[in-house]
Amino acid sequence: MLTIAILLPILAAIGVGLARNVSTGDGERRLQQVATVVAAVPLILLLVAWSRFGGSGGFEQVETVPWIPTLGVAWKVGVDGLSLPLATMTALLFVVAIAYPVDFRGRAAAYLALMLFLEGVSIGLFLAQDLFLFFVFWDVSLVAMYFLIGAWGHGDAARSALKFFVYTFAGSLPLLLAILALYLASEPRTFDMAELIRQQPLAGAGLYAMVVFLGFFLGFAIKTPMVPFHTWLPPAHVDAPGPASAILAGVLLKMGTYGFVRILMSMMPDAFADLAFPLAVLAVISIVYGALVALAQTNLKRLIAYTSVNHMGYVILGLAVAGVVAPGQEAAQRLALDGATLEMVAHGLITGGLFLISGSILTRGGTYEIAEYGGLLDRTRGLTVGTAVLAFASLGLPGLAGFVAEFQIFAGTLGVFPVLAMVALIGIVVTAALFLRMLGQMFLGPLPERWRSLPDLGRVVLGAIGLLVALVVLIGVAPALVLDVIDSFVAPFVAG
Amino acid sequence: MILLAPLVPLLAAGAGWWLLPRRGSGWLLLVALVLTMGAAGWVVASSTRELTIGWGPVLSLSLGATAFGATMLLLIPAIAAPIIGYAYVTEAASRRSLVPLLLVFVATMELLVLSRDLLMLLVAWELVGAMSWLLIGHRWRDPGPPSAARITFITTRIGDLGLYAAAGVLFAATGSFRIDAIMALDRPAADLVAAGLLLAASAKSAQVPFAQWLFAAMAGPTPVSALLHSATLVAAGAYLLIVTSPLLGAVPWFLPAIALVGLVTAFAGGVVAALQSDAKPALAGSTSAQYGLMFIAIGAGAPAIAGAQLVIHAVFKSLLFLGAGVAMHESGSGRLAGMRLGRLRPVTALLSAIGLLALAAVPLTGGGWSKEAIVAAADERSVLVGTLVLASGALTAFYAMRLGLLMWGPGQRGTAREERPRLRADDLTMLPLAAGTVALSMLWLPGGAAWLAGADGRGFDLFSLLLSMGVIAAGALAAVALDRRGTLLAPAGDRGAELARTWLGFIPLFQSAVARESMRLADTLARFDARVVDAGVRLIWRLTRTLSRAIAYRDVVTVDGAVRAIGSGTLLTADLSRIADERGVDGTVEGTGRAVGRAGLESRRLQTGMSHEYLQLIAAGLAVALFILVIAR
Amino acid sequence: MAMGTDMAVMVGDVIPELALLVGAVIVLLLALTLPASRQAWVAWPTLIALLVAGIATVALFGGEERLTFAGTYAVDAAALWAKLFILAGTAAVVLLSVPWFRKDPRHGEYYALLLLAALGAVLMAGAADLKEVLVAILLSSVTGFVLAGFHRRSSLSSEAAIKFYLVGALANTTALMGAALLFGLAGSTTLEGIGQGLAAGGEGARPALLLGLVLLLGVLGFKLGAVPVHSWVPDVAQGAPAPIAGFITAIPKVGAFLFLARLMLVLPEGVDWQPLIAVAATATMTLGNLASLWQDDVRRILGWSAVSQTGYGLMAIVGLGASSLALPALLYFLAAYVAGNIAAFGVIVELRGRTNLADFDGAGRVRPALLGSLAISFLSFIGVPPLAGFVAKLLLFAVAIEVGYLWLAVVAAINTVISIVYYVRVLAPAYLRTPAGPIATLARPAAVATYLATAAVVLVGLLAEPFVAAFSGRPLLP
Amino acid sequence: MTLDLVLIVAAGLFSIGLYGALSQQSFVMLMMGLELMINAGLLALGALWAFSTAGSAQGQMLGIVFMTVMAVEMAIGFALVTHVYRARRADITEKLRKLKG
Amino acid sequence: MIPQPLIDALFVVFSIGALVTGYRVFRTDSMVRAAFYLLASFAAVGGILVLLGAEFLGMVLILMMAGEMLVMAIMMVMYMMNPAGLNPMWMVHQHRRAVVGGVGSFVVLVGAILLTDFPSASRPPNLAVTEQLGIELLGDSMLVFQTAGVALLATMIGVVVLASQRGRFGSAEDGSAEPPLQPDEEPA
Repeated sequence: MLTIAILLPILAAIGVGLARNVSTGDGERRLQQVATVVAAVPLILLLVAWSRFGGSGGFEQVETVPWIPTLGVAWKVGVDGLSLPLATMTALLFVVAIAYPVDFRGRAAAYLALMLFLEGVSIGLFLAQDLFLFFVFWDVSLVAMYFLIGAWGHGDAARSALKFFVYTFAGSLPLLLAILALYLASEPRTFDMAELIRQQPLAGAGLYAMVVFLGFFLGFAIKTPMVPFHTWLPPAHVDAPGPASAILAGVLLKMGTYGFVRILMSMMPDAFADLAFPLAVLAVISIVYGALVALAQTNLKRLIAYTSVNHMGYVILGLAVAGVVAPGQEAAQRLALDGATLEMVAHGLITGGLFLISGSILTRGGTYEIAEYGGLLDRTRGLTVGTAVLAFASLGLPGLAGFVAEFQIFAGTLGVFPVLAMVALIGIVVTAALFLRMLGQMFLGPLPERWRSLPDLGRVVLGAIGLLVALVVLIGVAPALVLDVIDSFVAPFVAG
Repeated sequence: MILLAPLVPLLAAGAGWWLLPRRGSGWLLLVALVLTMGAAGWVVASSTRELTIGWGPVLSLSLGATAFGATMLLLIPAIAAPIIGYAYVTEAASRRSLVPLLLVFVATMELLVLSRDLLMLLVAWELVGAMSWLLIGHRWRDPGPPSAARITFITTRIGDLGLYAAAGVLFAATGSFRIDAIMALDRPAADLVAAGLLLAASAKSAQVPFAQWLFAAMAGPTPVSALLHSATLVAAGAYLLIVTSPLLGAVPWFLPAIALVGLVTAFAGGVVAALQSDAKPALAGSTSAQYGLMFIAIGAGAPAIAGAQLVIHAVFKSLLFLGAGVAMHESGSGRLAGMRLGRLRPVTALLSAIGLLALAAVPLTGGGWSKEAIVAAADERSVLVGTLVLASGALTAFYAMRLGLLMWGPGQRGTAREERPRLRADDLTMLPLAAGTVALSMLWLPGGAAWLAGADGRGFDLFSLLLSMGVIAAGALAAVALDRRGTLLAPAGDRGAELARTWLGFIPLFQSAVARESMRLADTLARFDARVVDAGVRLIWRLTRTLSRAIAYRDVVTVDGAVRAIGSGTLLTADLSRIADERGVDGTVEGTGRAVGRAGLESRRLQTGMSHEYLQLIAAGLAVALFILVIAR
Repeated sequence: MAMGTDMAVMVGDVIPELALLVGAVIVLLLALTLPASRQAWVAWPTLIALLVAGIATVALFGGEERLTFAGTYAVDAAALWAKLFILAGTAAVVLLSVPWFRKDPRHGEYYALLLLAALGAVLMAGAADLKEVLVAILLSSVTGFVLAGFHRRSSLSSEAAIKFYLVGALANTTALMGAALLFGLAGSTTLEGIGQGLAAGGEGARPALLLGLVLLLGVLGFKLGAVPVHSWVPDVAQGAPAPIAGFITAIPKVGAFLFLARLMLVLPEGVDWQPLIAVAATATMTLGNLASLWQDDVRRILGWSAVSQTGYGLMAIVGLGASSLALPALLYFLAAYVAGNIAAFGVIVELRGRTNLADFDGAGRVRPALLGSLAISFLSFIGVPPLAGFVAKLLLFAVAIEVGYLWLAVVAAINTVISIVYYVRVLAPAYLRTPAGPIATLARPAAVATYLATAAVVLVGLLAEPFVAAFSGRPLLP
Repeated sequence: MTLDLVLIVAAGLFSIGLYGALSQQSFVMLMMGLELMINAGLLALGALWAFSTAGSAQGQMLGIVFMTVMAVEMAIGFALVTHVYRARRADITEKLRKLKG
Repeated sequence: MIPQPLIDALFVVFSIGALVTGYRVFRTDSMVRAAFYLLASFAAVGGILVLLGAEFLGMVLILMMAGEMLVMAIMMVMYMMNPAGLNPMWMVHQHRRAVVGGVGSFVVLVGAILLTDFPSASRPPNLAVTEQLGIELLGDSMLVFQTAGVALLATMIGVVVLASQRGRFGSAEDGSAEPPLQPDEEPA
């Protein structure tokens, strides 16, 4: 079933990509509807998987097909408390992103095919229980995203796409080397994650383990992205079409943090514990730096992009806290890891929504410059409310998804790295400032003459954003829905 | 069931969004307000003491009415009801959004006072803050309110960090967020929690140095100001300390620090109120000062009295704000200079006067009682503090009198329209508040204090009472005297008015020193980010390029290339120094790309297209290969 | 060594080779008899010869690994696989050639030479003897020179041929001195004998051994296009007829890599050849990638990229003997590389030799399938999963890491990143720009070959198991 | 006549040949350099065959291979040079530099 | 059998001859003369080979080179400028580097030769050299021999392809070019 959730969109992508006669608006719309329906299937399958989820702490619903047994490679997918929420969030975000109206530039089939392909790949990454498979999905996602940005982006899209591709590919290669090092150290050699977690191949490998750690770290830190490896992010976001940005921020960035937990913390816990403090420091730098740089941005998308740096910093901070050796603080570590994982989901929904909205703003106003706008609340209630809720969620307002996650991270961090937590708290104020400033400048105040006829969001968009907002609220009000699943992974993990 | 208290107003708000535009919605609103109060009362009366909601595997939310919490729970809807009524009456155009928001505001505040753990408290706390953003920015079409709302939210959020920290430290130390767990804390953790709570409370209750956000908050409609000054937003800070200060006995500096903050604010706020030339900011200054008194009471170890002061202040301050709203409406602006509406709105003037008496803490009013109690409590701790509080009474009396005269004084006969005194709808909403203010005078009755403050109903000693009266009279008389001389509007001249407008200089301090500097930092970082962050990466790339160029010089591989090698070594050095030079100017990844690109061009030079040079390359290459083989052992 | 009765057995070991030779002769004779209008038919016997050779090769798989012809020729799994790659690649080149050379009447000579070139590569792959490898290289080279210069009216073609020749002749020549020295030291020319002889030689043999080795490696480097004997590769890729460019940059490499592997394995203990190969790999991949960066000619880009790919392949050689993954990595890399290279050049052929970068604007929209093939082959070169190139790189990196050459893997990784730029420089305008005009293609056979090669790139990647399993666990003779 | 002496003569021939191959502009002269190098290889082979390998039959065969290489290289070389000279009027290496970079 | 002193003397003569004539190849004003110097050098080497006992190889070398050099000389007369050495001929490039290459290779080679202990295993004096080669050719080295034959076949075909201006169906140049980018265009 999980296999279907991965392969169906990929195969459907081929079908959609070969679709003919979609040059007319009608044909495009119909194809988009078909693609949306296809995209929803994995979501349904994952929800079924969710309903069957037992919370045993290990991998469940595992499906294994030998792939390259000689090398210990298998098509092995499954879920646990970490991957299930992320995969489900991914599927959901893709449904929304695929349904989202976008300027196809006469190539609807290719666009939708790429999106579907990317959906399968992204879900696959989170479900993969095999490092080889994981890396396959990891790398392929870059290619699909490259074309999405390059072909449907705006501004200097080709260049931004190339920068994205080269930079993130540069990150994926150390990752590959590190995976290989892990593989070569295992006995019997295998790429199977569960087996590698059991074996802990590099335990006590000293300097070598550090080098391997560095490889993983580079790969994940670039993808996440952590300061100072983040400079690919703003141009990629600014020039990408709205839905692609949403996927980039909502899904692709999570791959980095997911990798931190799934690989570094699980397979090399000793090395991770040794380096957790520097990692936490880097995370705090990301938090504060990302927030401050975002504050200075005048471009809506750049602003949101930098808040991603900030939020991903929270995630890493939570991970570092959970990974360090801190006797007596297991509860705090559990809290931190719960929070960090939830933050991945929450950030996916929130920032995904914000990027979708900024895409709509661009199609309406033709620019991302915040200062160009003003008083839009007058014309666009739906747009404003959606933006405001998501912005508040992003700045961590209780009752919305971001708060639960961030609060747990902070509370956990205070138990382990109190000073860092205090510094990181600055981020909360700065993000509040920048989002409120953005909201104020764009939606409040007097309405400039040129926007008198700005249309509000269409039905599809409202529905899409509404769905995300509803989920953000739902998680914010009843986080246990997701946290219980997450904790089924976290509690045994932290307990060791 | 406990959830009913916040849920009812929340539902009412939802219903209001649909129903308010219709006819006859006033009655529905009344029903909603009554239900809200009823729900609060029912929760207080019900036997359920506590409710715990699982909020996740580790997190849980506890709700329940503590003793003081119950008081607050009742107070909030009681204060809010007239105010919302006032909003319904006066803000007809925007009532559809304003009234529901106010109801939500009430709901969040009720949630706050029901919180039994710091997590729930933080949730409600932040929600209250967010609601304040929505309410203060309610007149969003004007350019001012949105930024005022932002200042409010951000300033209080700086304080919120304290609460975050306190909650986290509490959890780290005890494994629980429960407020009663604070008691069990040991010193370093307890210190952190205490500091966090003080920070949070100071910011929320508009204490120095955060007090100035209250000015910004005046951008909101009058009912909003009335509500957030009395029973909600601002009250949250004092409430927090009232609830938690008894639990932090382990921290010796905690109470004195609270008292100090309160004392400074009491005077500073008083001065601001006395010098302010606009109605609402003057009241805002007085709010700070009054909460300063509460802080002093808490610091003096008498949280019960602080609680009483909170209740009393809530009642009369909301009354005063509604009055101010009427005055502003009538005079068309918030400037005190154009008011003196006593003749125009005698009923309103009368109702306001009741509030002003309580503000001035005239004995036999509720305000008078609480102030005397604070003086007494402070005296017990330190005679100096007691004396200072007593002295601040003069300031309070002065600005109360000043406001009364400037707003509601009789004014020039004939300049204003004169009407037959009658009770209007807006006056009607003030009536319950005025009644409440009067009713609170019963505190002076023997045993009267017991039900509100749970405090002993001890009397005040006569001497200090007389002294207070003297001080108050002096303050009031000073105001009258200044009025006679015509300088009441600007008692300390332009400079004083300026000081008041800038909250004794705090506003520019925050705006330039904090806000602008952080903006500048942000800008600098953004520039840094765009230009320099990749410098490290770029350096590596440049070295690669230089290296490849060195390799690419085909001459290097031949014998006479030794000279060239020196030459390219020089080039390398030159390159390095240029990199160092350019670092700050141009550090983009694009620079990286260019560097590699140049490396590409350089390496192409190796392929000269001339076959004899290919052959030479082979000969040289094989020689190098032999060399490697020979040395590789 | 026994003679006579064994001869039949031995001939049985070289049926694929004989099929190619006979095929070449038949093609020649047939071309002499066919009228002008039917000359192109000789492509059929060419294909049949390749097919027969392929079947014969498959049939040989059942047998044991063995040396034949007095130890001069190896029949082992690696050689047989290599032959299959060579034969399949050559067959694809034949298909590419049919439309490309339609106007050229000299079909007989062309296909005969092509078959003989394939034979040369096949013989290199099996050679276990210095004499044999020298003549095999000679055969492969001499046909290559001629094929590269086959376009008589193209000045680039003849220039490519003579540069190819000059570099090759020098490499061949120096190799002779190397072979003489090795023979002198070991007293034998078979690899088996050399291994034994050198092992007995001890420390005193070292200077001449190293010199001879380097001289011999020169000619292998020439066939591989490894630095410093790489200079011909971009010139030939650009100047030679496009199908031949695809052939020469890939097929002989298969044979050369195998012989290089065999040679390295017989070297005695004291010779630390790994650093040399590692350095050569580094230099080769780095130079290839850097030089590719700003080329404006797609064929030339492919030529330089062929150089860099050789560098990657050399990583497998570094691990030979120490890593059980080395041989599978090498074979897998060769399979992936041959398929990818044929696909890429196939696209160029099918696009009628379109090679100017500026001519590719919007080609992805006009010819989505063809440019899709190009994209897949490029992505495979980069090493994007799940394409064959990815598994190849994964194995190569694994080998390097396993034998302690982490730095080499890191260098290769950095190079891979650099390489993205030039591959994308071709693909980006093809997909992101608007087409300037119609883009004509050649006839169907070239497209078929291109798509088959593309499918191979995908399938070999997706269904890697049979290949990896088949490449593993079988020894490399001698 | 010792092994070392013959080998040194061979080395000399090889070096002269290499010098020629590197220095001559004319294709034909360049090829003569290559010839000399093969010549040297053959001489070295002969010496090693006679002094070091006990007259191994493989050595003689290797010599045949050397001569084959020489013959083939020269034949193809002449053909190519002829062809290029006809096509491009080029007889020295410097005249062929369209393909570069 | 030739006596050893005579062998040594002949070796010295042949060696000097080979080196000197080899050197003269690149120090003459006529390519034809260069070809004959080369032939002389080969002949000297052939002589040494004979002295070493490889009569067959030596003789074949001399015969083959005689033929080849004739061809070369004819070619030079046909195509190259300055065939008869009427003008001084000095056509070199990168001369200094070439000298370095030559000298360097000599130093390396001699160094390697002198530093190496080659196995000492002299040819048996009564070895039937030609017979040995024949058996080898048709026995153990059968495959090599065949391959060499194929290489020669390929060379013949190749030489025809490259050098012949006439094909079976007219000029060899016809259609021998890349297809044009558009089907109706002239070939590039």
